[in-house]
Amino acid sequence: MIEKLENYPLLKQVYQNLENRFAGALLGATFEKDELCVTADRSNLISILEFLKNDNGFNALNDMVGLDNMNTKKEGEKRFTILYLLYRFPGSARIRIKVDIDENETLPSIYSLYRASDWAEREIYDMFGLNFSGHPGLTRIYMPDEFKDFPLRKDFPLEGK
Amino acid sequence: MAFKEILLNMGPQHPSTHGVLRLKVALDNEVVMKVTPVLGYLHRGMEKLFENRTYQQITPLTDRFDYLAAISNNLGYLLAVEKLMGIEVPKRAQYIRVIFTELQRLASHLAWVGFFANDIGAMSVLLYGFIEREDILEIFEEYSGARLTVHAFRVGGVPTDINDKIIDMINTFILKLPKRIADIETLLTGNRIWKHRTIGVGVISPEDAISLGLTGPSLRSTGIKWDIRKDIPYSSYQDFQFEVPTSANGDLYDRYVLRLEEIKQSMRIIRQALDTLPQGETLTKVPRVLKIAPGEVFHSIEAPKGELGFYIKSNGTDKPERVKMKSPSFINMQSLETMCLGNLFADIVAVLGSLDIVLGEIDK
Amino acid sequence: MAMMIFIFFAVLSVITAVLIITQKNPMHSVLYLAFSVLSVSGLFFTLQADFLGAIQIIVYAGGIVVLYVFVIIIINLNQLVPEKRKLFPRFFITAVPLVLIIEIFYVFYKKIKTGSDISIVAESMKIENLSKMLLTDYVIPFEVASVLLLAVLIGSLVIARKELKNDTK
Amino acid sequence: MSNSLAADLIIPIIKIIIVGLFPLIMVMVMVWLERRVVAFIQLRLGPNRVGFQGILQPIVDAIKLFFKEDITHTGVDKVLFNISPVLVLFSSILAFCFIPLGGTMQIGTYNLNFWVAESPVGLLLIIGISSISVFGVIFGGWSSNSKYPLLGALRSVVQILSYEIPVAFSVLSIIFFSQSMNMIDIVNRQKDAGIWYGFMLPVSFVIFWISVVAETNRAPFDLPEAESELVAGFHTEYSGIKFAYFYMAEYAHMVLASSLAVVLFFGGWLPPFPNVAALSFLHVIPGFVWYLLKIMFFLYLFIWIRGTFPRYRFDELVRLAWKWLIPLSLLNILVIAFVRSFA
Repeated sequence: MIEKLENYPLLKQVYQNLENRFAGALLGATFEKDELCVTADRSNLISILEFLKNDNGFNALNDMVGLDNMNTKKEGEKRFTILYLLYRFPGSARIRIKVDIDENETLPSIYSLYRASDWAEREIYDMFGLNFSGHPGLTRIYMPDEFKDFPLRKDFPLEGK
Repeated sequence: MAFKEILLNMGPQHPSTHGVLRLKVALDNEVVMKVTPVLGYLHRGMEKLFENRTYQQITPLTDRFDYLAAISNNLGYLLAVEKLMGIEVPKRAQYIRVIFTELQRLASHLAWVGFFANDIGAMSVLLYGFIEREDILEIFEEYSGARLTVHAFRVGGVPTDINDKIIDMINTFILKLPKRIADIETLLTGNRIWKHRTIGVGVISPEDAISLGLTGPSLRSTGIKWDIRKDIPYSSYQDFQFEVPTSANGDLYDRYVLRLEEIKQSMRIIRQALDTLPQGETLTKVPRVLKIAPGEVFHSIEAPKGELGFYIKSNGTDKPERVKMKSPSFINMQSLETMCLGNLFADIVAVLGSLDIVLGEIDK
Repeated sequence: MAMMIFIFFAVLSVITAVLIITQKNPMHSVLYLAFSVLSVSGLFFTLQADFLGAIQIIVYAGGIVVLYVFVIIIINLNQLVPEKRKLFPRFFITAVPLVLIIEIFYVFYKKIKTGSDISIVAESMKIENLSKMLLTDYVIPFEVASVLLLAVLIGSLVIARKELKNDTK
Repeated sequence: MSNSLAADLIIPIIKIIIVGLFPLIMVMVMVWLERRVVAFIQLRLGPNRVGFQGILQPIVDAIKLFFKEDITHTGVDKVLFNISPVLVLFSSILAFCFIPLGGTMQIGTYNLNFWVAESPVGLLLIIGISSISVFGVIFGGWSSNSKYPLLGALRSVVQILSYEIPVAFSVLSIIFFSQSMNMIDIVNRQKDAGIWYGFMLPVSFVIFWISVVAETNRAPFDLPEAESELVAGFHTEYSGIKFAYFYMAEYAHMVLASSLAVVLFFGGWLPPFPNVAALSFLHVIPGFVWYLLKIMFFLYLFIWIRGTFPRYRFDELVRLAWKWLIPLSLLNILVIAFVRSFA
């Protein structure tokens, strides 16, 4: 898959930089439908993002997406996935960082790198119940504060009890 | 004997929070010390709903996000689905899509100018904007039968071709609009009170804007030339000639001038698209039941309010595993506090108006 | 008829004046203060001193009492708190009304001795005479009063400024 | 005997009743006119269902407000909450006693004056009495025990106090020329001068008009009740008939402001060019009609301004008063005094 990168010099350069810097630490990379997706580990997430932001110019966070893989995951895989969609001005290149996480684990907050992650992290906390350490005010954003469940988890009931 | 800090609840029932938004405002006399938006009063769980609807059923639901620019939502979602499936949309359909999304951009911007001016107290402009928007809605009605939640496009193209009557309506509208824009400019652009209220208010620096993920006209007003129609063209936008207006100050006045300029550029695009409309099919063959092989995709378009993105993950069935919407209002709303701090109470309303938020999109 | 109206306003002003100091809520006190000021201006009108009456309304009712209200709102004074005062202010508070009462009796005494009627009052209250008096015979007190007002203005500015510094910066 | 009784007691009482009703009738006209005119400015139709061209709309509105539930929520200071609408409305109606609605009309031997009271300081009294409405505004805002009304009340006090100064200064230049504070004298002096003061002292008039619009809390100075930020300002918590009082008071204030502008600057009940013989046929039309025509023009101006301008911000508003209008009016007075004493 990665071979297709040949036609995208900018992304190729970024990918090679990442390879060089975090030789063995990257858990994998795919290139599908013109989109580069790099899988990272929870422990080196911040350093990868820092590297991308400071040395490769990915200065904006486009969005964060939470995924619940309860129905599709294989044995031994973690239940949730968080995607960080990054973006760069100028050059209009995008990259996606993928981190797997289990229910009881916490991710480091990236608020210090991208202020846009403030509400995005709150939304994921609200919808999936995943914690981000170091977030300035991790409270529910959509659901009322006294709400107990997490609506976007796959085991959230669609009809009343 | 100092004035104590006042904690003020703006909303959820307040005339100018543009819907059911609540702002917790801390004021020192009239100076804003803190603004905390409280969301969720319009939360309908759309993303959960999408996971239990087929791909085609989702399209009309996207109308309900940004109800002032329903067609842009359709387009954003459909382009993501088409990219995920790997379908090519016929050229004529792409052009029709461009015409309607640009009309929708006009409608959204006209409504915005009206709301924004009304927030600052010029209430006539609201109706001037709306009377033109009415014509656009009539065109939509002629095309699809609906005015607000249009559901104009389908997976693989557009459901019906446009006929001569619609082209006539669009042409007359395009001829009429510049006069109304001139009216609005006479009322506002040179007005001293308007300038006092908007110049140097709600300023945001380019660095802050990028860090906060600001998109759309608000980002361009800080001097960053970023328009997805130009930078990552979709739906044949590369065929048309248009400018991406930018300005340097990042204040309310710039955002207002920018949007008026964008209206003019949109009219240019519509005119070009009508002149060079290619012949041919408007809908590719798509299976009745869409089953998309596992995969994931992110696609974003330049909606009137900013960058509108859809992340779709498919799992091989006819229903998506996950649809995540990157809504421009939600992202832009985060920068409210940065823009308001240290300004006066009345400026909160103006800044909020300038961000062009729609609560349907923020609360999803 | 004129006497009746005079008595009406006189009684009203006394009643409202009493109500000012008996009210617990400072905002109500201010309301009665405004009524009191207005009824005093009514007294002026019955004495045919129109100018003084109008000035009374503009300066006191329209200006000073409103500023009182402003201050009460700003410092958020809801209830009067009984206060332990030192000897000198106490003495001062009792002495001033006493002096005023003595003055009133003295004026009464003089009036009974010399006799007077409303027309004299009205004559001296004409705008021409009033302005002449202010700018000739009473020019020094007039100017001293304006200096006093200026001092008050500057003083209040200084106090307000200090508060602002402590508060925000 | 009975004749003098009629002259001394009955006619004044009738006059008081008429003068008390006059602003209220004008309020009704204004409510209808404002909604229609603003609607036409905004390419709408406005109310046109009740009666001919919606002319009965204000009456229907009044009936609705009268029968609406009068909500007094908890935590309200009842005394002040109830007294403030009355203060606001009556202060503006009271001031009409000193406004000459027309000239003197001779009926037989009796001279019918179109004013209730004449005072050598009528002008000062009008300014003073109309400033009492500040109490209503601020008491209403404070007693509501709610934050929006409180902010609105604070704003309005600052606004009214600031703009009273330029009003007073611009009126002072009138007094320079008329050498009287009697409203009737001021009109008669304009007749003697042969020119309305508004054309003689245009700077004073402009300052006066801007300040008066600000004092009546109308757009573009409608900050105390700016609906986009303070909901409805000091009367947010009022409903029913008490709200109607505030509503009527605002319009009565506009009528008062227009009347002042007409009497002070545009010759009150006088027809245009009162001394030109060729135009003497204009005197056939009664003075009251001239007065009415003129105030209608100014009332229309209020509506026109509202339909056109955005709203000022609070700091801009105070800055306009203290940094522009007050210095300008001082300078204006200085120039006028100079011209007056040497020319």
